[in-house]
Amino acid sequence: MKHSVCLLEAVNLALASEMRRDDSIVLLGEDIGVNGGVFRATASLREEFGLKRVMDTPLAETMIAGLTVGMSTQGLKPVAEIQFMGFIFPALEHIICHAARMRNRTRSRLSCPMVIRAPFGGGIHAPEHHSESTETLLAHIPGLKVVIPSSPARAYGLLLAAMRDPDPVIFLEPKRIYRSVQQEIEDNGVELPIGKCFTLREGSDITLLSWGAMITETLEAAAALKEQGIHCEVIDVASISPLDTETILTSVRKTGRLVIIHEAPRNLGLGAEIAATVAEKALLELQAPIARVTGYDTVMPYFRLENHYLPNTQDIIDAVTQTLEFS
Amino acid sequence: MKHSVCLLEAVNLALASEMRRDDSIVLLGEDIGVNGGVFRATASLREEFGLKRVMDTPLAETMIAGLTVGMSTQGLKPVAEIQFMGFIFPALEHIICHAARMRNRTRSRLSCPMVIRAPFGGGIHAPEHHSESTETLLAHIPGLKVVIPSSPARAYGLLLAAMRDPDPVIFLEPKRIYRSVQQEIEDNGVELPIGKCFTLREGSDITLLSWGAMITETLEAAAALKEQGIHCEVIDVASISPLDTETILTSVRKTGRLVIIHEAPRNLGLGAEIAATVAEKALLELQAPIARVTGYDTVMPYFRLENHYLPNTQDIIDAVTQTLEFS
Amino acid sequence: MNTQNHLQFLDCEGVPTQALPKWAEEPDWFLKCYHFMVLARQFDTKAIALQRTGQLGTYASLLGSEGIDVPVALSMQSDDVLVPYYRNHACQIIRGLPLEDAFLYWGGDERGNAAIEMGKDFPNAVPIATQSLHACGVATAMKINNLKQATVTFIGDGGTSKGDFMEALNIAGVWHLPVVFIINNNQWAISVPREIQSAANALADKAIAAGIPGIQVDGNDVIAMREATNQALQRAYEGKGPTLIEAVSYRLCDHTTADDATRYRDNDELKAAWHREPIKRLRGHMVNQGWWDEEKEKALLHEINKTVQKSADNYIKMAPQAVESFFDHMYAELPEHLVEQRDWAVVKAMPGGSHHQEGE
Amino acid sequence: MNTQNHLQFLDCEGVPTQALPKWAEEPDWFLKCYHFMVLARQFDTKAIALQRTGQLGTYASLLGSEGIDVPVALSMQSDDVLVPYYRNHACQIIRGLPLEDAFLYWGGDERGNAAIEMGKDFPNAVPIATQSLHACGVATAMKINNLKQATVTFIGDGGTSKGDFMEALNIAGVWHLPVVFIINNNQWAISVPREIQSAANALADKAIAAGIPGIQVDGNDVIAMREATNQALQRAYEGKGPTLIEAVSYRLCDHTTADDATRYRDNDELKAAWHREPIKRLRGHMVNQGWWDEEKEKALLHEINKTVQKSADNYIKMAPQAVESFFDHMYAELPEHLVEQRDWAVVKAMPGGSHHQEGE
Ligand SMILES: Cc1ncc(C[n+]2csc(CCOP(=O)(O)OP(=O)(O)O)c2C)c(N)n1
Ligand SMILES: Cc1ncc(C[n+]2csc(CCOP(=O)(O)OP(=O)(O)O)c2C)c(N)n1
Ligand SMILES: [Mg+2]
Ligand SMILES: [Mg+2]
Repeated sequence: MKHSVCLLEAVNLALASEMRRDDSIVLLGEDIGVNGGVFRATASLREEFGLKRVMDTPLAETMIAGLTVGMSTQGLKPVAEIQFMGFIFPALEHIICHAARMRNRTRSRLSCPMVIRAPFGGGIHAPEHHSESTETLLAHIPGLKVVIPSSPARAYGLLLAAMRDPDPVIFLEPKRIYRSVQQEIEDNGVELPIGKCFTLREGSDITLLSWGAMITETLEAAAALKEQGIHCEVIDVASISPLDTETILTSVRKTGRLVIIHEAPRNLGLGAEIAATVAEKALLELQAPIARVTGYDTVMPYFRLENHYLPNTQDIIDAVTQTLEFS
Repeated sequence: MKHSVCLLEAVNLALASEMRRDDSIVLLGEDIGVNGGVFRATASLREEFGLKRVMDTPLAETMIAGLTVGMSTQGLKPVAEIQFMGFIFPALEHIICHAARMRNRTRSRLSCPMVIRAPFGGGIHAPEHHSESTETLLAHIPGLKVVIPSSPARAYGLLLAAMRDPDPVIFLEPKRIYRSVQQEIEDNGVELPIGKCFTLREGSDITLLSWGAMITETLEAAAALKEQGIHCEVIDVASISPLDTETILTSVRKTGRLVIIHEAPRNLGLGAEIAATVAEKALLELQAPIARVTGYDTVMPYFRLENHYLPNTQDIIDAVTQTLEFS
Repeated sequence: MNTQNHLQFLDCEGVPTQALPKWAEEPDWFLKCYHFMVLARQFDTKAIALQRTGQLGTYASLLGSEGIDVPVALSMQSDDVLVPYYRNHACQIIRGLPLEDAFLYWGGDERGNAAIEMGKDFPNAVPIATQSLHACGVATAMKINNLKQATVTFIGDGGTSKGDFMEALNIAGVWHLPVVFIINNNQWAISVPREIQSAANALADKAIAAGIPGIQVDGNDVIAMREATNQALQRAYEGKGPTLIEAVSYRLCDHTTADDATRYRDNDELKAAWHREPIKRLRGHMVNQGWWDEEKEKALLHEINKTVQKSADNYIKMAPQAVESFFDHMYAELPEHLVEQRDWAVVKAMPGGSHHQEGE
Repeated sequence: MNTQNHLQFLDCEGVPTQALPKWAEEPDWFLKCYHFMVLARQFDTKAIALQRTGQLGTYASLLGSEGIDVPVALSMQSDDVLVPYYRNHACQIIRGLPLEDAFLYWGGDERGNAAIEMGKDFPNAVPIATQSLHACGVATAMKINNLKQATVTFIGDGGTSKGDFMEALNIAGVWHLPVVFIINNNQWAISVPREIQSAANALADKAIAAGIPGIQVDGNDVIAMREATNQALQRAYEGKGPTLIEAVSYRLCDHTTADDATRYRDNDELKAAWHREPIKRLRGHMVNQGWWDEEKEKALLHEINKTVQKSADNYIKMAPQAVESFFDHMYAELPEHLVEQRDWAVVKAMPGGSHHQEGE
């Protein structure tokens, strides 16, 4: 059966679909039950799967993460929601010291198959701490996988894969595009691969790399540049850890030019690792410096100014133009 | 008066010196009082400054960070110790959401002049979680300064600067070299600048960038390479945030080659940002790809294998040789 | 220790349920209290209206907390320090926060936390429960500096489940800090009811874990709130340490303007709660005492309406912050790379400007 | 609720202070208990000796906790799950951890956490108090799966100050989890004494904050520990929810081999504590009952000595892990970049090999 869904609904669809298939999946988080989540990602799941599989927790992120670790070692597959990524910090000790380490620590005697979902990113006029993009803090940690969908179909397929992964997956949902696009998807239980980029548009002049909500502006820029006869290859990184270096390198070797676009602060944003890796492995193939179009190294401003913080389509176009003009 | 001190004693000297000068400085942490800290960094300070200025806390890092934020807004300058960097995660919410943001959030009405000290890094045969180098998690956060000394003199001068800084400073102490070198330093209250690199050795063939304990192996490699007629410029980054890009670029423009050495995992280690920045701003001056000699993207192994994880002098020599051979 | 002693002086109609304290003989405090409660509620109504018309961001209504915030604010000394959560606008306004600035904050503008009138008070804490520890830090500073001051901090019932709160009670007990913790137990944390937060008989029982006094108070009863707060503050001033007050109230509103409580909350429960609400109760008492009548009510509403309207107008007229403002307060002194980025942002904000820096 | 009911059956000499439970009439359990307590202590002595001679890393001695760990381990069913902190070697060994593997762990080798005999038990938790929440997660799984099992978790007195512990008690209360929390209150957290951790009258009082039963028990009295643990386990098996047991003991050792307690601790206090220690006390009782004598003691010591020595020898003979072992368990399937890094590490470990990868 086909469903016309937005990214948020695709998340819901994937959760429901996999919960039907796999009894060991349980959800936990703040307000995910009767309320169906503050964004409604878990809407109606409580009704279908009951109290034991859709658990409203007390207000404590450390606890959510700690419970999740505990459950995951005992044959359950917990999928926890952190209400906003800005509230994930209390969960980090359990994610970093335990989820990411349990398999290695016990030489695979125990492991933590678990998913932590969190909406992230700016642009929805939310209060302070509701607009962060701190994916670096997670992508830097060995032992985790970090996945970011940028379309309903990829949300569906990647979330299925996350729930089936034998290791902990952080699943970050770009809330700015939660409802911006509808897509026909079939609820067929087919997953998409974690650890692979998705090439959204082929092109020979320059490679544009991005993920999450910024994919929207990146595609817009590519379309506008096409009008000027510039052919951009657009790649959705999607799995920011582990990184699909091969696809990225292949593209850059073809185009010779690279622009990386992300919302997170520039300093030590994932763009840094990608740029460093490309410069290391394909220095001689680069025809221009790698450009990074990013958020600033400031606190995300309160929402009146947030649009000044976020990169926009014109920024990307300008960066492409400059990169192409370089010689 | 001159003191012959190791790095650890230099920390103690700086704390004592500044506490005498500035009544608003108070210390807090686990076991820092009678015990003088598990490494003895605060030895004898309780005796000299009393219970009110050297406070043993209950065992709770979230609490330590939260108290520190609160105190710092009210005219005190708290210097908190996190016993090992591996235990800093529960403190991150307060560091990231409050310490780093208070000035901006209140348009400078309140601010958080505070220092958080933590020993970090491997190589002392310690139990699990006692050997981390997760400086990326802090360096990525706008609003913080992150400083790492690599000699007794720089520990003394930079810690003084940290205590005098109007903004929050994370002061990471490379415990592997806590006691490895003695240096004559004068307790004259003269600080060293935060936000500047230190060029430890001039050279024209290649630039070696490092910080913390790895400076030891970096200098050793430079000395060994000198024997082969290779002149390395060795720079101690020291302030990993904000980064002294200018000094780094000037050196790389001179030498045309760069090797970055750090203990932290490679993926999104600070080497990534430095490499990306250099490749961006000095692409045409680079005569070879930037090499990164780093820890692996694994959990730091238990101590029997930790030496296999840590980069060593030979690794640096090999990276330099390869970088010089590139053409 | 019996923390479940539910302190109450007035019933839902404002009729005393026990002998009133001595100070309650005089009308002045009640008139002031009533004034601010009405002001708070009108501010609230205006804020919601502004939000509905796109002139304010997501807003957390204070409806139902007037009976807690107002007596607490009136009990505090100006050099005490308030460490609020995000629902203490009433308390903040009484302590000096201009109404304009309160609107500004909820309008997505950092200047709303900058008012000099806020002194050393903390801005709103969005990350739940973190403020409890900040309050302990502030109280530690007071203690170290031998000041006869107290720190007052609020938290919701949901917030009491987070480690920060419990660590804060604990350190306050060990260090004997001059801090007053007030739980606004409004029964709901967004959609999660009180009984899912804790199996404790009363949230005030959490004090026992920390070895400090705890008391449960009717949060719709301003006399009870004043009594409890005053005693707690006195203890703090006298070096007798911390107190936990659980103020039992009800969230008469949605969680925020982004929430729809009908999805998870029974309407009957809400109706019943309106019967207990604090303003009607105080007015009942004042009318019974002969301190208040229709005419005074009308005059007050009119006056406050004007004040609130004027502040809202001022807020709307206020020029936006310059783009560079989000750089300028990152550090006391702007580092090199931020100077550069600030320039990009300024250029980008110009017509036709771009975010992307010039290559070298 | 009176949590300060300090449960005790035997005084320091092993003389009953009240009528003993029925099960205490039979010697078998006591003999087994004594056996493991002596084994634990000999393991401990050996581990310290190995550390002093550079054959083990920093080691956390169990000295003084035998009276807690052993009766708890003996009370548990094999399909219960243990979520230990880092000082529960005695408990772990009884539950099946081979002595060799215990040495391995403290010798800096991950294989020490891998023994199949550990089943679903957790490995040691180094980050303080995190285990309390894992235990709740494990208990949640038991509850969801309708298993008649319980989770048992330990923590130190210092650990009770960390939010994780208090959040764990809280959720255990709300969700009515089959979990038993045992505080080893050995009076010290490295150099920080119990009274600096909390102003609570008893650490068991922390249960009140979570609305769960709490009890303080003499942790040097194995009868009291068995009684309390059994009751708690029964409650768990019967779906009656969690229990908090504060076992009062004393850290008879330095915090770890890296610590020197004489820097901060009074020698007289230590001496007094030795008077209360659990092995002597149990032996006293057994001798009084006519279950034990010099000869049996000698035979037991000899036997255990041999066992421990053999395990230590096996440990020392064990071949080190291959270098690549620290890659191989990072993920179920090794990602590309780790395959590459693993190759560098293997090459580097060869004579003359280097860490730095080949350029392209
Ligand atoms: C650490 C953290 N987690 C989650 C949130 C999202 N959130 C905002 S308010 C709220 C409920 C708070 O309820 P309560 O503490 O009872 O206060 P109330 O809003 O009812 O006054 C939640 C979950 C947050 N702000 N901070
Ligand atoms: C989160 C965290 N902070 C700090 C430490 C360092 N540390 C290890 S043991 C210890 C004291 C623990 O004392 P207690 O909980 O009483 O247990 P005990 O060692 O006395 O059995 C400290 C501070 C740690 N391991 N984890
Ligand atoms: Mg509430
Ligand atoms: Mg202890």
